[in-house]
This record gives sequence, structure tokens and C-alpha cells, in this order.
Amino acid sequence: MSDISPSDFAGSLIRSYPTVTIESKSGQSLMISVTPSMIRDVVQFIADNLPMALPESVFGVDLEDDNYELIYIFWSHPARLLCQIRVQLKGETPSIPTVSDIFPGLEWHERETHEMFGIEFEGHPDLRPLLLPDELVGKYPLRKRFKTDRSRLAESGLPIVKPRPRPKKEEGSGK
Amino acid sequence: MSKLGVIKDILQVLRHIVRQVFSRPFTYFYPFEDREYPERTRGRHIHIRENCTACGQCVRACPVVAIRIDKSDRKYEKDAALYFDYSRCIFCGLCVDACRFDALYHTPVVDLSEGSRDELKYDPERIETIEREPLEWRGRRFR
Amino acid sequence: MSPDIGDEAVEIWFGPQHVSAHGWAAKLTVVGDYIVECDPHAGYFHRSAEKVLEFRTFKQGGLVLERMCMLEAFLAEYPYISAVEQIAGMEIPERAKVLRTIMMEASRIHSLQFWWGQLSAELGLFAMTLWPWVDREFFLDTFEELTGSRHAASFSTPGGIRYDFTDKVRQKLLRAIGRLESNLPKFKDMLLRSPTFKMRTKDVGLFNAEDGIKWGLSGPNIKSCGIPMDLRKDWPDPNLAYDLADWEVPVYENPEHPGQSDAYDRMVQRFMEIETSVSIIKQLLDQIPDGPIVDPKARAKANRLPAGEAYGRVEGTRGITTVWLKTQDKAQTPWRAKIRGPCFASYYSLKHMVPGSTFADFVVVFGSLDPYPGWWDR
Amino acid sequence: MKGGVLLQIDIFGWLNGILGWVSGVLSWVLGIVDAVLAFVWSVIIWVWDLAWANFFLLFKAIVFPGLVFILMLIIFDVWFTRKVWARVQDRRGPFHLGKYGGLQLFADAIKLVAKETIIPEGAKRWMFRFLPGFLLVVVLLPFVFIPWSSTWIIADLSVSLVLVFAFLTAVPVIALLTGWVSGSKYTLIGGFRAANNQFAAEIPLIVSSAGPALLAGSLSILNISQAQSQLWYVLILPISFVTFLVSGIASIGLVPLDAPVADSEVIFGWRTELPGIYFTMTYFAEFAKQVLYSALMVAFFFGGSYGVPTFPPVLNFFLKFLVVLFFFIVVTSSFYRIRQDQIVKYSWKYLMPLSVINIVIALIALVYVPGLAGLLVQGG
Repeated sequence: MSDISPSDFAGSLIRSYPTVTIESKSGQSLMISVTPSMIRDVVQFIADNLPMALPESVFGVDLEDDNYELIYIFWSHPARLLCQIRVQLKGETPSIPTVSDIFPGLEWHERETHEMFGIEFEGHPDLRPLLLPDELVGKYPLRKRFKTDRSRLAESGLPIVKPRPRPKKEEGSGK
Repeated sequence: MSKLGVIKDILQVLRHIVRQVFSRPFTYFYPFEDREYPERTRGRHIHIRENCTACGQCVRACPVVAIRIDKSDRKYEKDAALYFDYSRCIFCGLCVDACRFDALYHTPVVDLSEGSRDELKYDPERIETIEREPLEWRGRRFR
Repeated sequence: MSPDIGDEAVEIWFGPQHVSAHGWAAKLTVVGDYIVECDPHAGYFHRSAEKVLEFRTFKQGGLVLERMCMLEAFLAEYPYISAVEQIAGMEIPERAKVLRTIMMEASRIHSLQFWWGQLSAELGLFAMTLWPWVDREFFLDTFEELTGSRHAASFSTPGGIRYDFTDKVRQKLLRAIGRLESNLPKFKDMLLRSPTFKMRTKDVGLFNAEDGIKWGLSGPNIKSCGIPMDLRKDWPDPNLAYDLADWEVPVYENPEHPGQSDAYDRMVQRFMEIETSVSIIKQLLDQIPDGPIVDPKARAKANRLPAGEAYGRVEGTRGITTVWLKTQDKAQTPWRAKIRGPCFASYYSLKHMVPGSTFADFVVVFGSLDPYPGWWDR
Repeated sequence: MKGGVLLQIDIFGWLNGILGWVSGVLSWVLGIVDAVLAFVWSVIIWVWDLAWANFFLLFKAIVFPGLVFILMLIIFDVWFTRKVWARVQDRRGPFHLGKYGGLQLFADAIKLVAKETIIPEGAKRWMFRFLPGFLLVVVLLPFVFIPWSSTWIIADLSVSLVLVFAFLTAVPVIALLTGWVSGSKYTLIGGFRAANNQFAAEIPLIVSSAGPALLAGSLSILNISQAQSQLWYVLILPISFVTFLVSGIASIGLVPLDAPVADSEVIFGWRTELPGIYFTMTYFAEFAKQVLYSALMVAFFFGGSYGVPTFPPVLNFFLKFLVVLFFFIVVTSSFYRIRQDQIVKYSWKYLMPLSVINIVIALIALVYVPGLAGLLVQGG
């Protein structure tokens, strides 16, 4: 089981999908950059060829100006290999095919990414909001555009809480 | 054999329980019996104004914005009027670490509960002293 | 609701006001006494930690992380600290490495003790809830002696640790471990030999290792299937000192159903975890090197980090706990910090694990996964 | 003017008449009052005479083995249970109010009674208010048959054993009804689980109490307890005692078999929606059943009031009762809760055959072991 080495795995992945770029950070981790249309193929390849691939997480990163990066992380215990798949996305509400049918554990991670970044996952069975209250649905809080200071709080739709009064100054202060 | 083993297990469990009944309880009479607080206990702070230079490092280090230094407050020496908001403080100790002038310390006083939130906002004079009302119960005074 | 169930199905909300649902809720569809569908709902504890981390400096970030799970505070703050250290390229003093490892293992024992007490409470035996909690109290005393706080320790800092070991801490830790070791046979009798405990937990919440890994489960939940998946061995961290001790990954495989795990196996597995942690602590206590606990220059580096990405990982009590960190150049705060809590996967896997079990077993299945709402709601 | 018009009305006579009329009415009213008072007085005299004539019975019914004593005993039981559970769990239990926390329970009761009565919208209001009190009454009734000694017993019937179980059969029905009328899914589940528990435990309970009845040759609890002057039945029926204890726990719904009120599964079962005072009643009823089963076990298996000969019989009974109650509480605090289908399975698979086998073995032993039959005293 543990015969597969990171270089072997990277080689076979390159042979199957030549457009993928692979970068090896250390002996144990691979960085794979793919295009959004290929993500299902690559994840399927990992499910088939990487023994006991544990889907660790999927999350987005806001790179500003409607650029997003989506990172899929898989960990294989027998191969001692960490795979990071990176996808660059662009657009107001970018979309990408879902992989939650290949790895069910990623279903909720995709749900969370959807509500936090507004990234659409095509074919996802259930894209209800996971963590956020109803007032914040469609606001995408983890985007850098979302401001959290009190002056912009009204936009979020949350009830406005007045800041608590500070302790009063002592009398006889200078100014 | 396994059925008899079950009976043995049941008796073993009962033995542990009965032995427990006649042992000393672990808890102590909380408000009336004092426990020993270690030296490093991160309780409420004490501010030593003679050492304070109002540099504001503690304010910068605080992750929850619980400290405020009022530099326009002329009543106090060296312009250091330190306000502490214990309704926000998480007792992380970063302010004490950040202070280079030995002006801010933790004390082992951990029971800070008050009737209202406003009383948890300590003014500069209160943060400099650790006077506490002793607890009274049935005519006896504790701590 | 699938159409063949018909009118017999009843929807029952389990939580969030339920006694044993502290901060979570699941919508169960029940036919007779059997659950046919489970829809867990998250978000009742959501504190937007990832957004909060974007506004906290790197020294303050660990405080946010340890509030994700107070029970394993030493472990929970570590992945963030580790990621910061990787980006800054810090070297950690040897003494800090060993002390960190010792306290992380102590924290793991403490968390496991809390968990088995909680499972006992869910199974109706409050004696076994409070006995481990008494032993846990000694660990809390140790933490208090060491860091000054019983739960929110904030022990590690980028570049080392904040509080040094003293003789008194060492004595208290040894006392806590000694008491735990003397009581373990009693606890094993009460749990693993108790016939009613066997009745309730055997063949309850059974899953395959392959399914479990696909759902994202890790840690003791997967190890109880017989797979030695443990980051302490697999992912050697230069800032920790697990290689100084001689230990094996604890793995329990039930001969009755190899490759599968039920609630009872998870219980046995976690007992073995405690024993492993105890042996690691005992070995490391003899090997604490002298020296500084923190390098002030390295710690000052954490004020402003260069641009970079890092993935901090640690084997938590409940599984793989990670923080993915991205910084921009001369950043005081992270650009993006993603927290991966181990219980996110175990909470999700209820959806697959629960259907088919009875309504009464739901709490057992849930409790046996060692859930902590802070890890999935963050 | 030839004189004025004659006054047609003799005004003084009329005034006199008023006086007479008023005095007549007054005497009539007084007569009625008098009659009523006389009737009340005669009733009082009659009751007084009756009470004097039956003073002993009334004293028994109200004070000593009766209402006051039983209520104090239940209160003591709650305190004792809390203390023992606390010790088992390494705690101290209540200790603030009174000596050793003895008044804690009264404080709890005052708190619970003072709570607002909230009746759920889907509940049937009348039944919801009626059932908890009815439950308490039904549970308190069997105490009349508990033989604290041959004199200190309120009532003795030749079929009191049957009657006790007849009363106790009503309890799960009340639980099921309470769960039903509360209008909540959890209470309904709890109610069905209570019925399920009774379905599991009723028959082993009665079968294992049939052993003492057979040996004593009587269905009266007094006679059964009196028949053990030579030999306690626990020596020949040890398994019956265990099955009685286990099925008693199941019938009450205490911890290892407390599926009806399992708090981690169905919140509080059929008692989930009950507010303050109604919850207090059901809570008391549970402890009353615990007291009742402990007393029954003493009467059936531990020789009733026989024991140390120099002690008064009631004291003998009471000391044994305390020991059995302690054992009862220890058993209920040392095992994990089992599932309701397992309760049914194990009661029917093990408890009932075991209790029957014990009786058969005891009867065979009586026939073939010489000298054993002589130790048994045939009761009434």
C-alpha cells in the first residue's frame, strides 16, 4: 500500500493529465494546479490512485478584484502524502463542478465555501447555508469586500447594537 | 461460562460503587473553604502607577480591546489613567507580557462577579487597589 | 423524506434546546423507533473565527484558536502557531519543543477524560461522569500552576512558549498522572466490563474504515478501525519532540468485525490513547533539556511576517486539526486563515452513520465520535 | 266641617304589628340557625364519638404508618437518595440548609411550587392538571397494606398483594396519558416507553412475588411477612429477590432501566412538559414508589418485622427497610441505562424464567430436603 511515492504519484498524474502543473514543496507535499473544468477528473484520479485519500478540506481564498482561489487538500496516510489542488476562479459568482459525490466528506466544506465566498458548486445536492444566520445569506462574509466595522453593520442586515458606554471621565480633568 | 462472567462483572461494578460510597468526598465547601492559588494565576490585574509610562503597549497587545489609556486625563501622575473593562477581558496575559516597566501584574483574585456589567469596568483608582469585601455567612467571615 | 416511508414518518428536532444537545441540532425522521434520515444543523456556535483571525496579530491568533476547543487548549492553538513559525522560518529552543509536547499530551489526556465522562452522562451513569472529572481536576491544577489559567492556557507563542516548567508543576503533573494510572483499572472495570455498557455500545454506530475516510473522519475514530493514521508519526514536526520518546501508534482492531468500528471500539481505542499519552509524558519528563524557553528575536519576528503560505497540522484529540495560513508581505495580520476542525467531519458523518439505528442510540453514536461544537461551528 | 276623615289605619297598632312581625321573623331565622347549629353540633359529636371509638385506626391512617409518616419517609428518601448519589459521585450532596442539608428538599419544593404554571398549547388542559395529582394518590394508596408490624398496619385484606399490584398497574397508564395529553412528541415517546417498561416488568414482578405468597399460603402481605418467623424467604428465594428488585427498578423507571424518563434521549420523557407543582407531584410519586418497593421487599423476603428480638417490631422493619433502600439506591446508581427494546428482551428472556425456576426449585427442596418444611409457618 505504502509503495507509492510522491514522485511516482506525480508522474502518473502528469502522464494522465498533461495540462496539470505540479510543484513539490517538500518530500511529503504536492501542489497541483488545475483548471476549473478538470477538477472532477483530477479528484477522481486521486480517489482511484491515492490509497486512503482523506479529504481534509476545501476552502476559498479571496485574492481581491473578483479573483478567487479554491484549495482542495487531501492526505494519504499510507503514502504519507499531502496533496493540495489549487484552482483559480474569476467572476462575480464563480462556479465550479462539485466533487462531493466522489468524496462525501467535502459536501459540507463546499456548502461552507459557497456561503462564505459565493462560489457556486454545480451539481451539489444541498447548498443551503450551513453556519450563517438567515440575515447574512448572500452577503459572503469572508470576501475582503465585506466590511465588519460598525459603520457598515447596517448593510449586513444584522440588528444594530449600540456600543456600550465607556466609563465616564473623572471630573476635573484637564480638557 | 459467559453468563457467569456477566454476574462476576456485575458484582465487580457493585464493589467499586459501594467502596466509593464510604470514601471521602472530593469536593470542598466552595465559598467558605479557600483553595490555594498558584503564583502565576491570571486573575484580575493590578496597576502600579509609579512605574507606568503610559506607553500604550498593553493597549496594543490586548486582543479584545479591554484596556484604555486616557492621556488627556490630567488628574493622574504621568498622564496614565488606565481603564480596565473586565466584561471584555479574557485574562490572556498578553498585556502583562507586553509591559516592560513592571507596571501591570496579575493578582490571584479570580472571583470578580458583580451585579451589573457597568461595575466590571474598573476605573483607574480601582485597578490600583485590591481591597475586597470579606464574605459573610451565618455570622462568620470568610477570606 | 423518501416516498416509500409514507405517513408513518415523524420528524423530530433533536436540539438545540435538548438536554444532551448542547449547541447543535439535528432533524431526525423517525419511523417507529428507527431513524431513517438525519439532517444535522450546524451554526449555533458560529463565532466567525476565520474572519476574526484576519483582524488579530499573529501573537493574538493563538488565543482565538484555543477558544475553538477549550478542552484541548494546548493542542488547539498549536496548528496556528506552527503555521506562523513556518512562514517566519523560526527556530524553536529545544526546551520549548519538549515542554510543548508534554503539555499537548497532558491536554489530550484531559480532553479524553472529559469526553468519557460526557459519554457516561449521556448513557445515564453520573458516577462515571464525575470520577474521571475528579482526576481531570488534577490536570487542571497542573495547567493552572504552569500557565495561571485552568482552561484557556495560551501556552505556546510564536518562537517558543510563554511559561517555564517549575518543580511544582512537575510534581503536580506527576501527581495527576499517578492518580490517573492508579484509577485506570477501576475505570476500565466500570466501562469496558460493565454489561450494560456493552449492551448499549456494541454494534452501535458501526462504519467501515473506507467510508469513514471518505467522510473525512480521522484520529481515534479511524484508528479504532485498525488503521494507524496518526500525524504524530506520519507528519514529523520539527517543532515538536515526539521522536524523543519511544512509542507506538495505539490501534485497536476488534476481531469481531475487522476494518469496522463501533462505539465500544472507540471507547477502547481512547483508553489506549490515554495510556500512550501517559507513557510519552513519562519519557519526556526525564529528557527536558536546559536552556531558554523562547527566543526573543524569533518572537519579535512574529510582529511582521513575510509573504507566504503555510499549513500547520497537528494530531488533535479528536483527529487532524489544521490551520492554513496565507500572509502578505510585512503583514501584521493573516490574509486568510482556514481552520479545519476534526469534528466538522464527524458531525457531518452522522448523516450517514445514524440512519438505521434506533432513536435511543442516536446520542450514543453521536457521543462516541467525541464531538465538540466549537470545532465545526468555529 | 263635621269632623275630619277617620283614620283608617291604626298607626300604633300597625307599629306594634311590625314589632311582632320582626320578632316573629327573627325567631324564625334564629330557629333555622339553631337547627343548623344543632345539626352541625350533632355531626361534630357524632364524628368525635366515632373518632374516639376508632381513635387507633385514625391515628394509624393519619399519623404513624399513615399519611404523615409516609410523606416524611418519602422526603427522607429523597434526601437519602441525593446524599448516597452524591457520595457515589464523589460529591457532598446538599449541605447548606439545615443539618446535613436536611431542609434542602423543602427549599426545592417551595421553589418548584412557586414556579409559574405553563400549560403547552397543544395540551388537553383539564387532564393535564388532573393526572399528576391522580398519580400521586394512586401511588400513595398501596401504603395502607404495608405491615410495619402486626399492629401497626392500616388495613389488612386477604388479597392485599393483588390489590397493591392492581393499584400499581394504573401508573404507566397515567404516564402514557400524561405524555399523550401534553401535546409534544417527546412526551408521547416517553409515555409509550413507560407503557413498554411496564409491559416488560409487570409479569416478572408478579411472578417473583408469587413465590413468597406460595410459601406463606396467603395473598395477604401481613400474613406473608408474619410467616417468616423461622426463616426469611430470601434464603430459599434469592433469585426471586433479585428479579423482584430488577423488575421493580424497571417498573419505577430508575436509572439502569429508566428509558421512560431518559434525560439524554427524550429530555424528561412523559414529564417533559410538566410545570412546577405538577412536576413535583410526579417526582414525589417516583420516590414514593421507591419507598413502596423497598418496604415490599422487606415484607416479602426479609422477614418483615422479625429480627433482633429485643427491638420493637416496627424498629426491626424500619432498619431492614433502610438497608434495602440503601442497596436499592446503590444498584440504581451503578449501571448504564439500557435501551427499551433490551429491557423487554432481557425481562422476558431472563427475569421471568429465573423467577419461575426459583419457585420450582424451592418447592422441590421443600419436599425433598428434610427439616426445611418445618421451618415454614403457614399463614392465614
